[in-house]
Amino acid sequence: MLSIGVLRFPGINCEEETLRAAERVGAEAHYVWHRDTSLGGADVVVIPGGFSYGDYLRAGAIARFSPVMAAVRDHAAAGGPVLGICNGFQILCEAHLLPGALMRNHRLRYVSRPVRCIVEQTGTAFTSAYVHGQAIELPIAHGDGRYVADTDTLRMLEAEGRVVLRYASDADNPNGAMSNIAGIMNAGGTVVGIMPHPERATDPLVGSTDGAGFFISIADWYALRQPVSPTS
Amino acid sequence: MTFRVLVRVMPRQGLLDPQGQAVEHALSTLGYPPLQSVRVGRAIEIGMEAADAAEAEARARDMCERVLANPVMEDFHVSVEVS
Amino acid sequence: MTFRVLVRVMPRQGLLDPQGQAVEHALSTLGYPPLQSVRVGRAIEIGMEAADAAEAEARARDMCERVLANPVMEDFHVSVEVS
Amino acid sequence: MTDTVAQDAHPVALEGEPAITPELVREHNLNELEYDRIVAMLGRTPTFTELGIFSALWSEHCSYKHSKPVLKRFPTTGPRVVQGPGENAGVLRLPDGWAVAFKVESHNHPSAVEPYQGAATGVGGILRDVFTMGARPVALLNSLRFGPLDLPRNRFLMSGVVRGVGDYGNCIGVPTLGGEVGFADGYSGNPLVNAMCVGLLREKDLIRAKAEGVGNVLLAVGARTGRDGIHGASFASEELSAKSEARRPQVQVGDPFTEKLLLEASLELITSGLIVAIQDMGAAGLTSSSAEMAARGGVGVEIDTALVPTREAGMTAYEILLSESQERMLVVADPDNVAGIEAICAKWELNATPIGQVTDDGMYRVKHHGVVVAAIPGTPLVEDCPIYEPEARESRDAVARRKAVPRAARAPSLQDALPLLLDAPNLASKRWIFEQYDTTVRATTVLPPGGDAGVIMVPGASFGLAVTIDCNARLVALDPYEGGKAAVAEAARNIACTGAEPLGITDCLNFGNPEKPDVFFQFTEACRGISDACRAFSTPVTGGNVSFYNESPTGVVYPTPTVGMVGLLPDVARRVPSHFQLEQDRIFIAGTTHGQLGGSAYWAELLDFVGGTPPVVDLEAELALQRFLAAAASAGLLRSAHDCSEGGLAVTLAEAALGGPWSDAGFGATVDLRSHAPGLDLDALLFAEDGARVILSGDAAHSAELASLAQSFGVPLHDVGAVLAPGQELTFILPGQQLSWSMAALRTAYFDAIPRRME
Ligand SMILES: Nc1ncnc2c1ncn2[C@@H]1O[C@H](COP(=O)(O)OP(=O)(O)O)[C@@H](O)[C@H]1O
Ligand SMILES: [Mg+2]
Repeated sequence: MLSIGVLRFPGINCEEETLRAAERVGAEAHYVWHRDTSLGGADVVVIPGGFSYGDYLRAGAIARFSPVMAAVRDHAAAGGPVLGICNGFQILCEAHLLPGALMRNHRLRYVSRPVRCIVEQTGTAFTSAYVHGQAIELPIAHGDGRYVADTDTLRMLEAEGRVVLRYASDADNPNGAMSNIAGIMNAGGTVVGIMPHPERATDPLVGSTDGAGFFISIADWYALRQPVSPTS
Repeated sequence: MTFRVLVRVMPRQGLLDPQGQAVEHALSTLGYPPLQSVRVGRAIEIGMEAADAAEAEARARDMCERVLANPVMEDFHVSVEVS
Repeated sequence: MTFRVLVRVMPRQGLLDPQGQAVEHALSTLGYPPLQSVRVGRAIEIGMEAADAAEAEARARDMCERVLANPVMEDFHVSVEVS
Repeated sequence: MTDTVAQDAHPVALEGEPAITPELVREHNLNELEYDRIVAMLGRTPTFTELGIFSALWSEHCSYKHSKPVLKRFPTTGPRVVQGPGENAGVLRLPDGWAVAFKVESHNHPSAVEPYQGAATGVGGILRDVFTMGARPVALLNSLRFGPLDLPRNRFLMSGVVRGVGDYGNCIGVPTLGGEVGFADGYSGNPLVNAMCVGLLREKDLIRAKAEGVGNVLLAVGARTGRDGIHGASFASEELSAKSEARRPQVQVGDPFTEKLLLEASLELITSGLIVAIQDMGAAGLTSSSAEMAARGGVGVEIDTALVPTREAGMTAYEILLSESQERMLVVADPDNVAGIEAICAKWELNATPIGQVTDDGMYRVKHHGVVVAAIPGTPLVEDCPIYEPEARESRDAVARRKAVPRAARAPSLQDALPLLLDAPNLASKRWIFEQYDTTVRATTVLPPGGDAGVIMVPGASFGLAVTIDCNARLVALDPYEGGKAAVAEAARNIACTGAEPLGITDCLNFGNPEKPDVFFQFTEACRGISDACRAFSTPVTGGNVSFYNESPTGVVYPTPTVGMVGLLPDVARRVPSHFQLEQDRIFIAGTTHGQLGGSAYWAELLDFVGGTPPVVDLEAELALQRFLAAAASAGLLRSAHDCSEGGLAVTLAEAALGGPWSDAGFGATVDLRSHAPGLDLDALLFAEDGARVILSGDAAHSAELASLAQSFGVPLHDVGAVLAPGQELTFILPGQQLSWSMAALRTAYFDAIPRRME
């Protein structure tokens, strides 16, 4: 059965809903404590949002050194899917599992609102359930979401189709991110980081299900990599 | 003349400094020998025209008192370099 | 010996520095003569034991490279005082 | 034995301590009567440490010495009440074994001095009040008041306060579901910052802050103690002045990261069953938490302040007892459980340090390195502070203001009035503010800020929780009794608009100096109004907070008794939003328009006239309306419902059409008011603020059913128009004339009003 590990650092605060969203697609989901050195058999790792270590110094700068991150590195190196949401994205950048960095929003204010995004890369374990170019609306809630990288890195990301999620327009860009980048992936397409919160948009009661695709994709990815067993 | 003014704005002694605490904790877990203290504040670099260093410093101090530092919580330190 | 290490972590030249812009704007609205540039970063004061200033500085640089600064977006500067 | 007795008789005055002089006593905000009572209680002169203890516990903030008799008259009981006033937070029963803990707290004085930290630590304090009951915080609200935004100082205060509220709550991961912001001259120099927290718990997990079990251990959990905010409690109990500026306590700095660890550790400690009681070290820090816990349990405590982990060397017993360092808890537990407690705290990177124990002699005893520095009979210390019920007399001006009438000559045209009102910060969209608060973390937000009440769902349960906080202070200033009723009535309408049933309230009573007869009159009358409304609605008062002395040389605040209310939606899927949803839906006015303009925003904002007689709040009509709305919502007859409050019918209809805070365009609408309230002046018809009214929209196919339902509840229902497509205009058809506005223009006025002034 698909097993999803949700990392828990001190100061993370989106782990409950992330776990719920994972369970909603029929996965076994469990927390992985920051001091653990193993992922508890997780097929997929999700680093949820929040304020690991209070975001002191820089968002994600301290969490990056937690013992569990070694296991995440190995998992990623072995081609295991890793999704970083918001603070998780920041941690992945600080840990150099993704290029670039996330800086203070250009208006210097925390911003919490729904934003329009375009799914530009569906060849990942987290976005296969979307169609290329699909417009979705997801909640954002962050103070440090301005994606920056040097020009070479940006050129490479664009050339290799590694921009997974983009704010639909300059007007929709809530933080001044370069090239309206809302989410990217590593060269192998296994490690993905995004600023918006899909786990907050998986239930019609809370206004939108546009984020459910991220978790459905995980289930699809797992199903495909499993040999179909004769009994089923 | 053009000067490079370096302003350091630090939390008052005695005030809680959560950032400093967190950094100190992080550095110790990274295995650095124990530190006496770590405080985190703001660094501000200002390039300005002034007749001489004294004028540049005086203006910078005035800026600190009016805007750059929060008198209720912060102390500031100003130094001037010719650039 | 005890040293006071002053670390300055500043946003990379060329990168948008909204805080710097905000401060520059605030200062100009207060009627200060126009400034060449204003950049805002982090100031970190570390009190540490070390054999000599060179060791203290070396350790601080190492801290900057590993934790205190993010090379993607920041440059750092270290200076050491005997305290 | 004889030894301790001797020590109890004469705690040691440490050298270096000031002698007890009348000046020193006065500096501790204790009057002669109070000091004499202390000496009588002890049978001797208090030590410096004891004087500090009394100054904290007998401060207005801790002792409620000017408000107790009045608060006693609140209705505090009911079938749902699990915990009424007196604990860290009130608790009401919900379905399926759930309960809701909620409380509001003011942090006005600290925010006036340092808006960011003052507001942030205010949020930190109210979160602790809720999770020390064993509840997980699931919603935050905030009620703010500032002077007019054209003064830079007020803009500075508002941006600092909003950042402070946001950064703290965002970091903990609790969604902000609502609040209110108001602006008036009296708040210049006296901003109000009230923070409310709502938590969920299983009723069986409820824990009370009651020290029990002689021999049990007291532990300090969380942050180290520094010299922060010493005398904060007594500071909050005097007018801001040059003098108080000088005595200003060291600013308390919030550390939301440590608070988050403390939250998780506390809930884990409570469910582990390892602890007897837990209490926040809030105002007056260790002193009040330990003394109040002991008094509740009817036991004594003994603390050695030298054992308390401190941030700075050389802190005295006096400083350690009175420090208001944040993110600290006091825990009582069986000695055998200390190891287990330390383990749970260590998991969350926190320290738990034994600092004393529960004793059988009822004494509040403090040692420093084993030397007794304070020995005070515990219960009298907490309960024997003199209680005052000062003279209450309404001022002549207040009476005159009610009789006054505006000079109508200055009124703008009706055409101009609506956009002008939507552009007034008091009525305009507060999006600039709540966009800085995380409103969707936890993924339970069903109705975010931007409408009436906020609504959250409870994963695994079918019910939902509606929350709001409201007060129209202008009405209270003009008529404290009706204003108090109106605050409860508006909160209840906001709850009812979502389809929920109002359950109970918490209140934050922000007033001036109670020793002034006109202020105390406002206080007693407003409380009487709140009581009568709560009785009528069966919404008991489960707790609250009193903040007096909101005065400064620049003036005094409007009497501002903010009412925080929670409501229950039996089926959260039936929640009703406040904005129009679909074109061609019918638009209804539920309720009666009497045309009373007294105290209206129309007069205040456009004629610069705060006066007249506010509408009388018809509690029967309000209750009927609440019940009708709940029934209509559960029958699925409503597409939207929006409370009619500031700005009257015109502004409320416009708001419903303008669309939610993040919609691209609202809807147009045509509203025919010719037969709604015949004979009224048009400005009264459009802008009067009579209560018991809401704007509804629904499918035309349900109109008949809705009408008969309204009739069965005795609620007048008027079908006044239809929702038009986005891009269409808003049109009012009035006797003798017709007014139209482009929605684009109205949206700009409404949504840009505050950003335009702040940036
Ligand atoms: N300080 C605040 N924090 C969060 N939400 C707020 C704040 N102020 C206003 N709001 C939200 O804006 C909306 C309108 O507020 P308000 O005009 O007070 O509504 P009402 O008059 O119906 O109570 C409500 O949803 C309210 O919760
Ligand atoms: Mg309302």
